[in-house]
Order: sequence, then C-alpha cells, then structure tokens
Amino acid sequence: MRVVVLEYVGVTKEFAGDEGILQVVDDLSLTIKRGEIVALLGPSGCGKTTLLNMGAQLLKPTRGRVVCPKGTRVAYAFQEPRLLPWKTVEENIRFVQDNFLPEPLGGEIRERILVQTQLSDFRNAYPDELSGGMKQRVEIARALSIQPDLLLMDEPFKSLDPALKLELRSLLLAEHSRQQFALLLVTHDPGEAVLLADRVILLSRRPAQIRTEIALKAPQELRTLADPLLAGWLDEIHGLMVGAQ
Amino acid sequence: MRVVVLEYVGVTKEFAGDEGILQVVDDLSLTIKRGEIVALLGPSGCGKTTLLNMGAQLLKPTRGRVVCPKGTRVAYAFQEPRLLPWKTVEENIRFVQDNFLPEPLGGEIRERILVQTQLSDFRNAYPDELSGGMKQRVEIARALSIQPDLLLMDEPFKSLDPALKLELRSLLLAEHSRQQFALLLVTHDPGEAVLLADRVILLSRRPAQIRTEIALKAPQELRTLADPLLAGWLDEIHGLMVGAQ
Amino acid sequence: EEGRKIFIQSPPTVGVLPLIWVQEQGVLPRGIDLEIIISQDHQRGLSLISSGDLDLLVTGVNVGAKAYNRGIDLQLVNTNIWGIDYLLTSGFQAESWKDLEGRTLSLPLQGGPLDFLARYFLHNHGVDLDQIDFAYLPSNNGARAFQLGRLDAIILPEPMVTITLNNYDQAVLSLDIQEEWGKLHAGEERIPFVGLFVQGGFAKENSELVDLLHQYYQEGVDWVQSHPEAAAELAAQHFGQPAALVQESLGRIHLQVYPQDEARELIELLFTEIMDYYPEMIGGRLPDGDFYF
Amino acid sequence: MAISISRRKGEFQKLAIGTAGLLVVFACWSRLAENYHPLILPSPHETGKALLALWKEGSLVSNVLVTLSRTLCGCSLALFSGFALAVLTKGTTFWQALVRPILTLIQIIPPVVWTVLAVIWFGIADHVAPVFLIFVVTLPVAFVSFFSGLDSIDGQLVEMAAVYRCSRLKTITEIYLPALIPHFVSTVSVGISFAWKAAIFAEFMGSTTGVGFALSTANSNLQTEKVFAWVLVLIAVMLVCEYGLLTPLRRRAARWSA
Amino acid sequence: MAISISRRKGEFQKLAIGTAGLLVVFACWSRLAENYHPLILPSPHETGKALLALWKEGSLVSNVLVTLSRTLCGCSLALFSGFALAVLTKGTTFWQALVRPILTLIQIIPPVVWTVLAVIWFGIADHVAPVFLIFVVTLPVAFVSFFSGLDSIDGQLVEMAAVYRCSRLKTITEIYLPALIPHFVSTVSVGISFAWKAAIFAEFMGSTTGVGFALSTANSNLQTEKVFAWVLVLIAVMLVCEYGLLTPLRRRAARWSA
Ligand SMILES: Nc1ncnc2c1ncn2[C@@H]1O[C@H](COP(=O)(O)OP(=O)(O)OP(=O)(O)O)[C@@H](O)[C@H]1O
Ligand SMILES: Nc1ncnc2c1ncn2[C@@H]1O[C@H](COP(=O)(O)OP(=O)(O)OP(=O)(O)O)[C@@H](O)[C@H]1O
Ligand SMILES: [Mg+2]
Ligand SMILES: [Mg+2]
Repeated sequence: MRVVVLEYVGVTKEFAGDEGILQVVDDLSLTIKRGEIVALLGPSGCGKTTLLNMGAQLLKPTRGRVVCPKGTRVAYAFQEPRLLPWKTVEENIRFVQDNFLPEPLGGEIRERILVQTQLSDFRNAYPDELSGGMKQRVEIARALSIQPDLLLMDEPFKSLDPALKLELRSLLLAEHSRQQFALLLVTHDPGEAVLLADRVILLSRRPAQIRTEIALKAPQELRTLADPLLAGWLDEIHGLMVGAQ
Repeated sequence: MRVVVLEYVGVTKEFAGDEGILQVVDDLSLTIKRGEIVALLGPSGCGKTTLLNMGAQLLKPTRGRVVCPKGTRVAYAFQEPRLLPWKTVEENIRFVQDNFLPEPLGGEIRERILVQTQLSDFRNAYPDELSGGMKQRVEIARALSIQPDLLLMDEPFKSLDPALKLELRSLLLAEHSRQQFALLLVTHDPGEAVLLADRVILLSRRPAQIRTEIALKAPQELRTLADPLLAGWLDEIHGLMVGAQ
Repeated sequence: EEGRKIFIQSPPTVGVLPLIWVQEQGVLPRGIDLEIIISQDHQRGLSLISSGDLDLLVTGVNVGAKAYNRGIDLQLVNTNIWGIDYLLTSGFQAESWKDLEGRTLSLPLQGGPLDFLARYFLHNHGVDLDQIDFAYLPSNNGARAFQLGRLDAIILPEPMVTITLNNYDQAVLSLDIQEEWGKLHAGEERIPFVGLFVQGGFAKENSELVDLLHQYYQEGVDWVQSHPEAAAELAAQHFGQPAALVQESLGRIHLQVYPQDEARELIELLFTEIMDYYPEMIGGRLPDGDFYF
Repeated sequence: MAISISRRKGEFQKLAIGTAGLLVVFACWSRLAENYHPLILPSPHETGKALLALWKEGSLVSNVLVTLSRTLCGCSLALFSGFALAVLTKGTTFWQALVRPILTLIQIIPPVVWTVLAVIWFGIADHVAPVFLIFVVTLPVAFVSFFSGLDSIDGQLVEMAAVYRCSRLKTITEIYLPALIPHFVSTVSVGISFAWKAAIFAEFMGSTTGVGFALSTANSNLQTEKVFAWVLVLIAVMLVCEYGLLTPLRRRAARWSA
Repeated sequence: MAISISRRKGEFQKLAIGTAGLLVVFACWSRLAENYHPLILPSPHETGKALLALWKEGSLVSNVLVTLSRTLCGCSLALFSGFALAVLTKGTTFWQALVRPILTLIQIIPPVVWTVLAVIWFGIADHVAPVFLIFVVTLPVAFVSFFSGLDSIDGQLVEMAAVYRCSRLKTITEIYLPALIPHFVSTVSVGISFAWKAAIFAEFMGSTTGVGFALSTANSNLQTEKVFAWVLVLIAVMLVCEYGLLTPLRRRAARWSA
C-alpha cells in the first residue's frame, strides 16, 4: 500500500463576503497517494484553486479536514506566478531550494531544470523582464526544483506554445518517474488531463463536488491522443464539460 | 477599400538590460484593417505581448513606426488581468465605459456582456474575491464593453474551461459582426486561431518576424474543426509550431 | 578640605559675572570648585535644586519666592540686580504712561514681572488698560518686531535695550522702569529682580561656605563695577555677547548687593504690590523669614 | 450578523487592552509624582484641579478652538500643496530637480528661523504667523510621504487607463488617489500630529492666543500643574482626532490596500 | 556604456537645475536682506562673515560633532525600535492594541513635558536628555512609517514563502525587508531630518553644548547673523547627509520597488 500524501475528508469551504456567504466546496473527499497523478477539471470559478490552497494549508476548510502528513515536502505552482521581483530567475529558484537541498546537489537540479524549461539564457533576468509564459515556466521550475513529495499545480501550462507544452509535459513526467511525487494538477485542457493523469476528476459547478472520476491505467510514456481509448475518454470528458453540466 | 486601423511599418524593438541589448522584434511589418481578425501565434517569449503593447502605444518601437489613426477607439485585454482592486466588477467596467459611451447605452451593453460572460452574479464582487478565470473574463468584458474600433487581446481565453471558451468565442464573434472592430488576437491555441481568424500569423522565435501567414476565407459562424479544410490548416500550423522551428 | 564641586545654574545675566570671577580667581578654599551651567531653563534649575543635583541657582527673585512658597527647599542668599528694564518707544517720545494710550505695547511674558510692572504703572497713571494693545512676544522676537516698526512700545531688559538703541534709529529710550517705580514709592528706585539662591540642605550643611561665597560674590560685584571692560570681556566669553555691547549696557544695569534686611524690605514692598495683581507670581503670599538666608 | 458581532467584540477587546495600557502609564505617572514636588512633577489629582480651573475660566475651549482652526488651516494647505508638488515632480524631471532641493532646504531650516522670517513677513499678525509655520513644517513631510507613495503605484494600472483614454484628471482621482489612500492616511496622521505640534510651537514663539501660548505662559510662570493640564487637553484633542477621525479613515483605507 | 553616459548627463542636468533653484532662493534672500537691518535679516555677506568667525573660533566643528553624534545615537535607536515595534504589533492584535495608544500618547506629549521628565530621570547629565528627546520624537514617526510599509507587503509572496517552508526569519529578511526598502529609505530620510531637528530643539531647550545651544544663545542675544550662520551650517550638514547618504540609498532602493 502506498502512502497517503494528501487527504481531503468531507471538506466544505465557504467565503464570507459583503453580500452573504458563498459556498465554494461542498463536502468533498479525496485521497492522493505517493506517485499518483490526479488531474482536476471543472468550470471556471468552481473552486479548484480553493482546493489547492487548502491542500497547501493556505486556507482552512470551513468544515471537514485536509490532512497532509508532517514532513511532506510541498511545492505549489500558483495560478498567477508569485516571484520575488527583486530576485533574478535563478535567485528565485534558489530562494526556495535552500530550504530543502544542500547546495552542490541543489545547483545541479536547478541547472537541469533551467535548461529544460528553456530559461537558462534568462537566469539573470528579473521577473519584470520576462514574458508571461516565461514567468509561468519559472513558477514550474521552482516547484520541480525542490524535489517535492507533493506537487500542486494550478494550470501550469497556460501561456505556453504547443511545442513548449509538449516538452514541459515530458519534463514533468520525467521528474515524476525520478521522484515519484504525488501530483495534483488543475487544468482546463482535457487532453492534458488524459495524457498525464492516473485519475481525472471532474468537478461540478460551484460549490465543487466530484462529478465523475475516471481512472486511466496506461503508462503515461506510451500515451498519445491518437490512441482510440484515450481519444474516447477525451471525447467523453469534453462532452461532459461542454454538454449539459 | 477598408480603413487601416493599425499598421506596423518595419518595426524593430530592443530592450536594454543589465547584460546588453535584447532584440525582441525584428523589422516586422503588418497591417490590420477594419473588421479583420488577425491571430498571432508564436513561441513563448518571442515578442507577441511586446507587439500588442506597441500597438496600444504603451511602448515605442526602437526603429520603424506603429501607426494607429487618431480617434481609433482601442481596447486591450491584457495578458495578466489589470483590474482596479478597489472597484467591483461592474465598477471596473464602467470605469472605462464612461470615457466613451453615455450611460443608458453603456449600461445596456454592460448588462448584456456581464450576462454572457457569466459574471452577473459577481457584479458586486471585488477582484480579490474572484477566481483566475473570472478575472480573465472581466478583462474580456471590459474590452468588449467600450465598442472598440481596435481590439487587442493577449491570450484572452486562458484559465477558462472548454465550455466557457466556446461561449466566449461566440460572444466575441457576435460582438464582432455587430461592431466590425479590428481584432488582433494573441493565442497559443491553433484551434482557436483557425476558428476565429481571417489571417493567422505565425511568428518566429525571438526576435519576432513573420514566418508564415495563412488566410482563411470561410465565414467564422460556419467553421468547425470537423471541417477537413480547417483540420488541414490546423494540422499544418500545429506541425509548424511543434516541428523544427 | 573635601574635594567637591559646587553646581550653579544661571541664565546668561550679569548677575552671574561675580561668580564667574570667583571661579576664575581661584580664591575658594582648596578642593572646592565651581561648576557654572548657563541655562535659561528655570524649571530645570528648580527640578535640579529639589533633587539635590544643584547647589546654587541664579534666577528671578519672584521665581525663587514662588518655589519657596510652594515648598521647594531653597533660600535667597542675596539679591543682585535692581535695575535692568526700560520702556522703548518707536518714533515718538513717551513722556508718561498716558502717552501709550491707543498704542501697541510688547511684553515678554504674560503674568511675569514686566507684565506686572507695566500694568501697575499704567493703572496708577490712570490709563485704561483696555486702551492698550498688549502683544506678548519673547524678548528677541519682540525686539525684532519693534525694530521693524511693527510695535509702538516695548519693555526690554539690558542688553536688549542697548542693541535696539544701537540698531534702530527710531528707537527712543522713553522711560526708566526703575525711576518710574521710584516715583510711586517715595524715590525708592530699586526693584529686586534677580537673586542668588541656595539649595536648603546644602545651606544647612555648609552655611560657612555659603557665607564665604556670599562674601566673595560681593567682592565680585565690586570687581565688575571697577573693571567694566574686563567684566564685559568675561560676559563675551561665557554668554557669547559682544564685549563692547555688554560694557555699554552695564551703564544701565543696577548690580549691587545690599544688606539682607534692607533687601528684604525692598522685596516685600514689591511683593505686596504684586499680591494685588498676580498673587500666583510669588506663590500666593509673602515668603516668611526662612526664605532669607 | 455573526461577523459584525464578532468584529465588534474584537474592537471592544482592543479598546480594553489599549485602555489598560494607558491606565498603566497613568499609574506610573501617579507613582512617580508621589516622589516629586508638584512644581516639578504634579500628580494627576493636582493636574485635574488645574484642568477644572481652566475649564471654569473658559479659556480652555476658546484656546483649543483657536489652535485647532490654525492647525486645520495650515495642515490642509500643506497636505494639499504636498500632494500637488509630489504629483508635479513625479511627472517631470525638471520640476523634480527644482523642487526637491528647495523642499530639503525648507525642511532643514529650523522653526526658530521661520519665526524670525514670519515676524518679518507677517509682523505680529496673530493668525498668519502660526499658520505659516505649521504649513512650512508640515509641507516637506507631506511631500516626502506622498512622493514615496506615488512610487508604489501600480504602473500597469496606469497603462491600462492610458489605453482606455482616461483623462489625466481621472487617472489621478481614480487610480493615483485610491492607491495613495493607505499612504494618505498615514501621511495625514503624521501630518496632523506634526502640524499640531508646530502650532503649539508657533504659538509659543509668536502669538498671544492658543494652547501653545497658554502652555508657554504656564511654563514660564512655573505653573507646572497648569502645563500638565494643558498637556492633558492636547492629549484629549489628539485622541479624539485619532479615534474619531484617523482610525475610521484607516479602517476605510483597508479596503483600498486589499 | 551609452546608457551610463546618458544617465550621467541626466544626473548632471538635474544637479544644474537644482543648483539654479537654490541660487534663485539665495538671490531672493540677498534682495530681501537689502531692505532690512542685519539684526532683522542679515545679508549673505554678513552671514558669511559670522560663519567664518565661528569657524575660526573652533566652536563650529565641535558643536556640529556633538549634535551629530547625539542625532545618530537617538535616531538609530528610534529607527530600530520603531521597526521592531512595527513588526511586533503587526503580528499580534494584543500588542497592537497595547502599543498603538501608548505611541500615540508619546507622539502627542509636547517636548516641554519631555524635557521636564528628562530632567527628572537623567538629572544634569548633559548628553542623555537630548538623545532621549530625539528618540522620543523620532520613534512614533518611524513606527507609523514602518507600520504602513508592512501593510503594503504582498501577502501572496508571504503565502508562497510559507508553502515552501521559509523560516520566519528568512521571510522577514528576504521578503519583508526588501519590500520595505523603499519605505525604509523614506522613513530614514524623514527620520533623520526629524531627529536632527529634535536634536536642535533639545539642545535649544536644555543643553549647554551643541548647535542648538549655540543657535539659541545667538538668538536670545539677537545675533541674527550668527543664527543664520548656524542655519547655513545645518543646511550644509543635511545636504551632505542627503546627497552623500540618502540619495545613493534611494537610488539603490529603486531596484526593489521595480
Ligand atoms: N521590460 C522588459 N525588459 C527587458 N526584457 C523584456 C521586457 N519585456 C519583455 N522582455 C523580453 O522580451 C521578450 C519578449 O517578451 P514578450 O512578453 O513580448 O513575449 P511573448 O511573446 O508575449 O511571450 P509569452 O507568450 O510567454 O507571453 C522576452 O524574452 C522578454 O524577456
Ligand atoms: N477570498 C475570497 N473571497 C471571496 N470569494 C472568493 C475568494 N476566493 C475565491 N472566491 C470565490 O470562490 C469561487 C472559487 O474560486 P476558485 O479560485 O477556487 O475558482 P477556480 O476553480 O480556481 O476557478 P478558475 O478556473 O477560474 O481559476 C469563486 O466564485 C470566487 O469568486
Ligand atoms: Mg483558479
Ligand atoms: Mg505575452
């Protein structure tokens, strides 16, 4: 049996606003184990980011519990890049690496990831000198560079061209097979989900509940969208998302 | 002959950084006329946002000229939402509408667009109470609500689920046929490009130059990706973007 | 003798010159040294007296009396300045207080000695106080405003009088406050302004030393009177005022030490009058005998 | 509902703690005063008596009103000019190069010299000189604070406004001003307490009315308990200002800094 | 290269404009002084003579050094405590509820009262009282400024640091401090000029050394040209401080506010 890295137990989340209470997550339970890749899909504003934030312990659920075992190394690629404006790309990555990895090792990993995210020419650039997609990549590079046990990613591949998306997906899978982290991935691209995930979870409209869960067995390295099985799943998911919700 | 709304004439753009000069756009010329929809595709960091910023007169080209006739009403949906944090969704939209439209008319348009972007429940919410995709939608709604002559959009449909993307594409096309604005659309999704654009422009790696330009004739309302012609274009563009660049 | 320092605080006035002279002469018994702190801050002086940090204080006689009456342990060693203030007028000669009617008169401190004197004279010369436009300004700013022609009259102490006369040709030295006092008090032209006070505890323990100091002080006064030039030089050194100016102003300052009984009479004469106007100024009553060292 | 109750409870708790702190200060004063002569350090009791006397005399209210009106006048002038200058100098290098050194100069010149100049320029006019001093002392503080506030303004929003053709005025009132509000509040809070102090000083030096004049007279006349009574008045006025004006302002400003 | 030359040219231009502005002020002074007696408003020439005399006397350097050392001492104490208090009160409601009213109190109490207390607490020690006054005057300013600076810190970055397990210390030094740097510089700049003024005032009131004392002596002796000479000295010291210390600091800080 594999270790549980993150567990949502009957989680409900409400925000109190000026105009009353807004329920965002409704009695949702979900378990993520070591090595698993779970994709979360759902309508915009349904509560995905809120779920990730609770997973990262940045928000407390209104009811229920979110359990992440002590000592779990968590990395979070935020929906909107959160980089320190006064640090260069490399310094931004090192800033978090230093908390976990000793330097020669950390430096090697950083180097490898900078090259693979095509950022090595911009290692000394400050965030305000980067394009949107580049900031997005720094966010991903930072998350991968700490060798996390649990990786939370909120639409990591937006603002990237198809070629780069492809490459970063391979990078992610390569790092995953190397480190066997648990990955909770929010995405709006069903293709991305079926290519990467062991389990695809479709959320309902706000308040988020689990609508459908699809388990995918084929090893990720062998998957292509040409595969009729995957294409079938893709169509189904697409149908579910675009059709009557 | 249709009116030219935006014209790039031999535009070169360089940024001066700590480590020397970075050339981002290289002698690029492009003309956009009233009613035209032009999609810009290109690798991340190639200079797309820089082009739009020059179009909006926020940046000056290092060499060449960017001409936008006096009195052209420009709207710009930024890559990262730029909303006033102290104004609600509706106030944010009204803030720019007031510069162009008298109130009863502005209110009607705002109303329609709020409903179509599914924001009407959140008209009184402040930006920090919105999800990423919702902010993105406010950005789009604001741009459409001023009835622009020239609309610049930088990846407007990111962070949105497929269903919403579909709907917003129709909204965009409906507004377009109503107002006949010129649209310069940056996107990373070739499908989006072929479904929306009259001309798809593929940019090279940095410094941006025009690599390929594809003209699409079929009326947008009739296009679907099932159409073999479009599917062919899509494959070609995809191949160009993912293949050897 | 025990080696100790006697701490003295004084404002920059000629009243402290005799003490500076004593200090510089080195006439005191061996091991006894004077430490003279020049400061305008009476409040600070009284604080330090009451906490025992200070031994001697040169300050206004009314200030000392008030402190004494309010229960601060100090005694008057001697009164040394008896005349120092004058009424200056701008562009006209005031023959009497009546001439000030309808004019602006500047005084340094509401409820202070000069305020009392001005009101006393005006009242006794039948001037309606409502006819006078009083402007309370610190002496330096008052003097400046006066020299700009913005005031009709001002009561100033020396050396401010000399400075103003030398620099403002419209200034007229109209009335001598001391003389005016004399006109109303059978020719007695001495007004007790400044005194030397001793901390009570210190006085008890070192009464001989205080006597000695008083004696030397008197010698110092004589020295100042016989050597105006050298005295002015001393003032220049310690107060930063030009020597020539101080020397000139010495002519209009009445520095003298009289026997304590005589001084007490003069003080009580003044204080009795004050009681009718500003009893607060001296602490509400005449100080008793223990006030006088 | 639940929220507003718990918020009110929090406010109450805060108030209680604050009051407790002030009471401790008060107790310390009481205690300290026991060891000193009232002429040196009056006790709360004596101060209270003096305060009552001032109240009965009627000089309390009139002096406070005079000083307050001077402060408001000088302070609002200074805040307004400080803001205008900050916007102006932020816009053009020329103005910045010109204005900054002069303001530095103004800031350095000590109040004593200003009172000298005030006598020259305004004579002994009772109101103008204090207002001038308040203005001159508060202006550089307001300027520096606004200037650094302008630095923190989000350039991206300003760009957005430019694209959408917002007028210069609208950009200032709808983007600069709201973004400055948190800054503004702290500036106003520093500025007012500054101006208030300057008013006291100015009245001290060259006026014959106002709290500062009364305070200085009491001080020179060694009426220490009266001095402390006036200080209590000052504290009361500023506390009213702080909790009646600035704290609500600050709470509102929290909206903008979100 | 090209950039640094054009930047230097810009700096030079700025300096030229600034100097021109100051020269105009100077000319106004000259002009104004012609109409007045030197006792009221001394001309630059007379002031220069007085300055030279001070220099020859030797009292210039010694007094400036005394005042400077007091200022630095009191000011750095105040800045440090102000920062610490701001961080502390930002963290917990308890401290905030406790500290704020007390600091408000400290800010309100006029210097007169502080000098009274200083005499009580420190006796005749000549140095402690001014340093104390400087501290007490500068502290609330530093606190308010730091506190409002902490408000402007990006909560999202702090969250990021929390997720990636940055220690409290690291978060403070690597996120709070850099984010505060622009604020810090303006605080230091206001703080120093504040402290310097407080020093002058403190020496004015209750000291027998330092520039403030010299200034007050000259003023009460109506030696206006000496007063102005001292003011020139003050200006020189603060200009050195402004352009030797604060401007470079500010330029560095620009990096962080990007
Ligand atoms: N202010 C700046 N200073 C220096 N370099 C900059 C600046 N702005 C952009 N760049 C550089 O210019 C290049 C193009 O940036 P731009 O934002 O136009 O890319 P883009 O095509 O929009 O990319 P993306 O799809 O990732 O948003 C990038 O390499 C970026 O590093
Ligand atoms: N701090 C907050 N206060 C009030 N409401 C909030 C807050 N944060 C989020 N919400 C609301 O919660 C809902 C879910 O937000 P969340 O960011 O989790 O959506 P999401 O699924 O990530 O959407 P997207 O795909 O657009 O990013 C939204 O309706 C949003 O308005
Ligand atoms: Mg989200
Ligand atoms: Mg871009």
